[in-house]
Amino acid sequence: MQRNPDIPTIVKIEKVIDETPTVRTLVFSDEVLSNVLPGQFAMVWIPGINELPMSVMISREKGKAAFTVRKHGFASTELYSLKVGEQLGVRGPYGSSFTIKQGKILLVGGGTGLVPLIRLLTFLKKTDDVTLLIGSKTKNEVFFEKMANQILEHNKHAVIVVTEDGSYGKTGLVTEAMENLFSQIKFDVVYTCGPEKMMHKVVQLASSKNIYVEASIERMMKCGMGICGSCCFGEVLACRDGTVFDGKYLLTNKEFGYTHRNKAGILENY
Amino acid sequence: MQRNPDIPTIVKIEKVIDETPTVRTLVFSDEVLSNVLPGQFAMVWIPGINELPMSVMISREKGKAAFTVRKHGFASTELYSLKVGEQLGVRGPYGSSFTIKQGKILLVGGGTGLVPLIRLLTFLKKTDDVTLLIGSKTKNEVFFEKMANQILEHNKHAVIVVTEDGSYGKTGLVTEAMENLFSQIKFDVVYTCGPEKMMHKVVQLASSKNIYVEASIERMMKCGMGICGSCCFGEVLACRDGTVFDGKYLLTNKEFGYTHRNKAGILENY
Amino acid sequence: MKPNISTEVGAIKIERPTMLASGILGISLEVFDRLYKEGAGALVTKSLSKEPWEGYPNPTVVGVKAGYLNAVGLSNPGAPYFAKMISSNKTVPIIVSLVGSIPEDFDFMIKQFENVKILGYELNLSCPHVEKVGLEVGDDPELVHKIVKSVKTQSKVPVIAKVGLGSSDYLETVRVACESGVDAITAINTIRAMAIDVETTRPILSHKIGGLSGSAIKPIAVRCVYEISSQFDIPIIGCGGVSSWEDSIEFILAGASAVQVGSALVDKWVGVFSEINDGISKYMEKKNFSKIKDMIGIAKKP
Amino acid sequence: MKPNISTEVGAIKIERPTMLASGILGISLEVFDRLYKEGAGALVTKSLSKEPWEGYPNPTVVGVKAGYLNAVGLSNPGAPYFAKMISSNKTVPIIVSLVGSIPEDFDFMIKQFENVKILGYELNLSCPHVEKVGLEVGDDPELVHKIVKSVKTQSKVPVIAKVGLGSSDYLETVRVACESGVDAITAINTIRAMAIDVETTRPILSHKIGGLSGSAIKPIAVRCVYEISSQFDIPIIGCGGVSSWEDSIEFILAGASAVQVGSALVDKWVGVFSEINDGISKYMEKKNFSKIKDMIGIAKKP
Ligand SMILES: Cc1cc2nc3c(=O)[nH]c(=O)nc-3n(C[C@H](O)[C@H](O)[C@H](O)COP(=O)(O)OP(=O)(O)OC[C@H]3O[C@@H](n4cnc5c(N)ncnc54)[C@H](O)[C@@H]3O)c2cc1C
Ligand SMILES: Cc1cc2nc3c(=O)[nH]c(=O)nc-3n(C[C@H](O)[C@H](O)[C@H](O)COP(=O)(O)OP(=O)(O)OC[C@H]3O[C@@H](n4cnc5c(N)ncnc54)[C@H](O)[C@@H]3O)c2cc1C
Ligand SMILES: Cc1cc2nc3c(=O)[nH]c(=O)nc-3n(C[C@H](O)[C@H](O)[C@H](O)COP(=O)(O)O)c2cc1C
Ligand SMILES: Cc1cc2nc3c(=O)[nH]c(=O)nc-3n(C[C@H](O)[C@H](O)[C@H](O)COP(=O)(O)O)c2cc1C
Ligand code: FES
Ligand code: FES
Repeated sequence: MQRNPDIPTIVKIEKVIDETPTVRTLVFSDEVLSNVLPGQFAMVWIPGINELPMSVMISREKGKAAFTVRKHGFASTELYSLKVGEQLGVRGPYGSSFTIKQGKILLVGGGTGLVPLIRLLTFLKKTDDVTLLIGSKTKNEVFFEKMANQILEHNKHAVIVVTEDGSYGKTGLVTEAMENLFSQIKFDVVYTCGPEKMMHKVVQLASSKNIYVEASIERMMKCGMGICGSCCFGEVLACRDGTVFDGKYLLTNKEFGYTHRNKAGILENY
Repeated sequence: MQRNPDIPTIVKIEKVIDETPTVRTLVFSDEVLSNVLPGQFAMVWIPGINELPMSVMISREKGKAAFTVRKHGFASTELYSLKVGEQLGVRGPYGSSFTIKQGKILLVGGGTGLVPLIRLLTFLKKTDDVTLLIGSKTKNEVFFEKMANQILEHNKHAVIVVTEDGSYGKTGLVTEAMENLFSQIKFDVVYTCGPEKMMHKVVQLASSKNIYVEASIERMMKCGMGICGSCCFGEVLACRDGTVFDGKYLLTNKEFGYTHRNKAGILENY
Repeated sequence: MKPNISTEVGAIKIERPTMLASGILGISLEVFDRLYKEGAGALVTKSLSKEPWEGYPNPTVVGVKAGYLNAVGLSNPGAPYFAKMISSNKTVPIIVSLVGSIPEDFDFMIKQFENVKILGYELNLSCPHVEKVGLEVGDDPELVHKIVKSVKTQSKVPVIAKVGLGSSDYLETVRVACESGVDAITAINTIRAMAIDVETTRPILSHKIGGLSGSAIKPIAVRCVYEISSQFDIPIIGCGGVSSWEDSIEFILAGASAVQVGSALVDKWVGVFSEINDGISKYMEKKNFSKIKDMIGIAKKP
Repeated sequence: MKPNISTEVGAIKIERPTMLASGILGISLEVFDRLYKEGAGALVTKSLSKEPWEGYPNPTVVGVKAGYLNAVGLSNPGAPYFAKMISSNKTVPIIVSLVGSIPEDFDFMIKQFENVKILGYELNLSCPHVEKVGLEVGDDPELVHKIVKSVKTQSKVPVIAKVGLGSSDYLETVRVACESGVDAITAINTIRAMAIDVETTRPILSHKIGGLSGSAIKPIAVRCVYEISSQFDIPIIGCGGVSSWEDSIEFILAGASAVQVGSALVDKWVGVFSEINDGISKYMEKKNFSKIKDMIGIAKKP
């Protein structure tokens, strides 16, 4: 019997990896989620607590998948605090995925926005020339740098970390580093995921140079399957029409970079 | 989308064939029913009237099926009286089918019990030696003789009609003719469908000679799918475990040949 | 140690928690015996009336997208005939379902079974498609009170009330039945529903409106079991859309002591009982539950 | 000649008989505009309350075998905010769904929309999972009377009452609503239901009990439309499990003047409206119906 993607499947946490003092990766076995496309997400039920949308993180082991979660408010902190052997419900995968292009590729990620980008790396061709920009406030919030280098070891590639306080890698905003790169390299495509203000800037920069760009959008999500309306983003629904949109569309969406809806559906500024 | 066999599919009667003054064949297009196994039946909805179990008759045209109905009580008379262009609902196919065997084959049919046997003929091998006994009260109630001969034209075969009043073919009961044949030919298998008293005798005769025999049983049917219980026949359900049973089983069923249940579920004698 | 899947519905003790639902194949002792051997823990008969009923003309049972519709019209051979038919029973755990309009109907029927070996009675207060019986009784608290009181006085075996969603609050029916002394509740019966064929523009069932069963109603039935078990201290038999061991466990976690299986026979036929029983057993083993009782209602924990 | 698929629900005239059901994507004017262009004949908003509501914590929507369960908890931005948000509307046929506990709640909300272009109001008397509103109102005939009377006095546009299966006779709610002057009935809302996860032994929805929608409830919804149209002379909007043109025709034959589509968006997304409209049009052509009206309720012929 094929599994109904809208009914939670219970998985057991098999491994917990500390990425930074506030970010952990929870690994579990699940054939379906291990094979999702880059950009797709799951609705993750922490039984008795809440359910959150989470990008599906890769695991290097076959048949396994993971979530990489930053402890933040109540639900994400509960998720972050789960131990090996504890259960999660997962439904999905939901959402669209990044379009796989070839050539000189730039990925710009911040925080847990790196999750879909890391998965995307595993879909790239060995002939691609790949640059990954990792943005972070400070050194001890940096993660996935080593993993990205490993995935790209057979590619021409660069993994560049940018910290706002200069405690590691380059100094400044990731978007500043991106502008610098643009003056040196002509990229064929840009992918981004992270804070919306950052993505907005990335999309503007790429578009201004006529480079094809895609971003994965976050909105309040309840159903994940396109009926509740909570993830509404202009005339599109982030969970269903997205989460990945191309820059051309995004620049026509007047919410992009500015506003999102809260749990009651009221627009709030970023 | 695959069709749900338990929801009526509406078909339109395309041809009406008078077989005898009281028996007609109604032909319609239906891919599913055109391909059923011999012995399988459909629940036939005469909209606004009733729904009756009917063996699925063959049509010589591809993608078509038929019902051959004898006008009897209210519902069957309404079915019999339908005209070209009128609609029927069909659900199914339901039930088991005759087991296709090879060799010297005897089929013994009476009345509309011939319907599954005619379909069975189309499943036999060209190398089979086939004898079909058609029992009838009188000459003008005989039907399917010509069709049977046509289907069997490339086989070694005999189609023998037996009328009780001797107005056509041999005279007497079909079971008497069968006894005669038994003294001349050693059959490998016997198939029968018709009045239960007749089938009972056929099964007894064949079993006494250790010949494998199968019969298709009729009982009051409401659901056709094995839940309502109205077709209960000893510990089996005619619609689901049958309608085809082998002689060995049938002779252990104490209802066989003697009793059946009415619409309220009360046992009545044949 | 193998988990023990026997269960108790009040005073009714059965070896396995899966029963045959009323109206499903429940017409002969031979079929009951077969289903018992196939793994059913108990067999509920078709709902019996004082006199034989032919039921409605066909179509009486048809499929819908997510289940089945039926308006069989409670066809049954009548209690006297049926009692005689099963009078030779020694081993099969039979629960006799009864349907009627007034206490006297039930009294008469119970007399017929006085010397017949049965586990208990199930009062059908919930058939949604026959007038003056079933839901029309269940929707009338006073009548429910009178019938249950009277049946409890007459009957030497436990009495179960089968409820469904009618035009009044079914929890009120449960309350009255409990206060009147009923030993257990079966929840739920089919839900009033219909299907119209668009080609012929006609309702498909001859009775037009029938009852919906199967997967479609399972979440509603689970809710009812959960609500009853949250509000009353009475054993419950879950019914409605059970087709797997997961479904059965779901009902048990919601508060049921046993389940009944009906429509699932269409897909899984008589093997459904042992399939469910095996699944329950494996689940209990894995989860370290040693008996059914340990699971009943635990989804209610906060 | 192409058949005409425009329809009238009392005084509400729409170009196409397929509406978006309340609570489904109904949160922004841009989405409404898109769905209107995709073929929806009208858009019903999320049920709005006086003040913004966050709704329940997740999980609020999950699948079940034959449909969906939700206990979103009527999350909505509140009537004042929403009225402002759609105040620029000129072309989109919007029906505003309102939810509240007392007539004054509704009066307040209606004031907010006084200068906004809308087709009508739909009173949610049937949400099955929030206390003091929805079904708890619908199950109280006196309150229904007061609310409908008051809303009808205030409103300049037609008023629809949306009913569902609660703990009283929904036909009584319909009767009271009709007598109180309502212009149309939407039937039905989701049905109280739940799902329990057997691995964690917990109810899945954070609110535990939610409402069942989708294919599972269609035969029940068709029955309700059939019953209402058999007993009352009031325009009806059919809702519950509509996912194809056949489903829509089924509701129309049962007595509906239009249908609402909700859960089917999961499988068919925004293309569902034009798919249904085209199917209805082809059906009418084949069957020689020139307008929707000619089909309404004809399954009731004897
Ligand atoms: C498609 C998608 C993928 C995501 N992937 C990841 C990931 O891989 N790793 C990760 O750590 N986080 C991810 N998030 C964010 C995550 O879902 C939560 O928003 C975040 O963890 C904050 O949760 P909280 O419990 O701390 O929120 P709270 O403290 O309760 O609220 C803080 C804010 O979090 C956001 N939030 C809360 N609940 C939701 C919800 N149901 N849907 C969307 N936003 C919500 C809201 O903006 C809210 O105002 C993703 C979000 C989306 C939409
Ligand atoms: C599997 C099966 C295949 C059949 N195939 C054919 C066929 O190919 N051609 C044909 O003419 N007839 C066939 N019949 C018989 C047919 O279904 C009717 O029983 C018969 O036509 C009499 O119907 P009626 O309306 O005249 O019955 P009525 O006059 O109403 O009743 C007469 C008797 O017919 C029988 N009957 C009525 N309704 C049913 C029912 N729903 N199920 C079973 N028996 C019923 C009962 O014995 C009843 O007492 C088949 C029956 C079964 C069970
Ligand atoms: C064909 C059929 C006949 C039924 N007859 C009865 C009956 O006589 N008495 C009764 O209490 N319930 C009757 N029911 C209801 C079932 O016992 C059961 O409550 C319902 O079908 C839900 O369970 P299910 O989803 O497992 O089928 C009948 C159901 C069906 C499908
Ligand atoms: C996620 C979700 C939210 C809903 N919110 C509302 C609501 O706010 N108001 C309302 O009247 N109905 C609400 N409903 C009920 C629908 O409008 C509709 O009546 C029900 O879903 C049945 O239709 P369907 O089977 O087409 O989904 C909601 C349904 C769902 C699935
Ligand atoms: S999360 Fe419900 S529509 Fe996107
Ligand atoms: S006809 Fe219903 S069980 Fe056979």
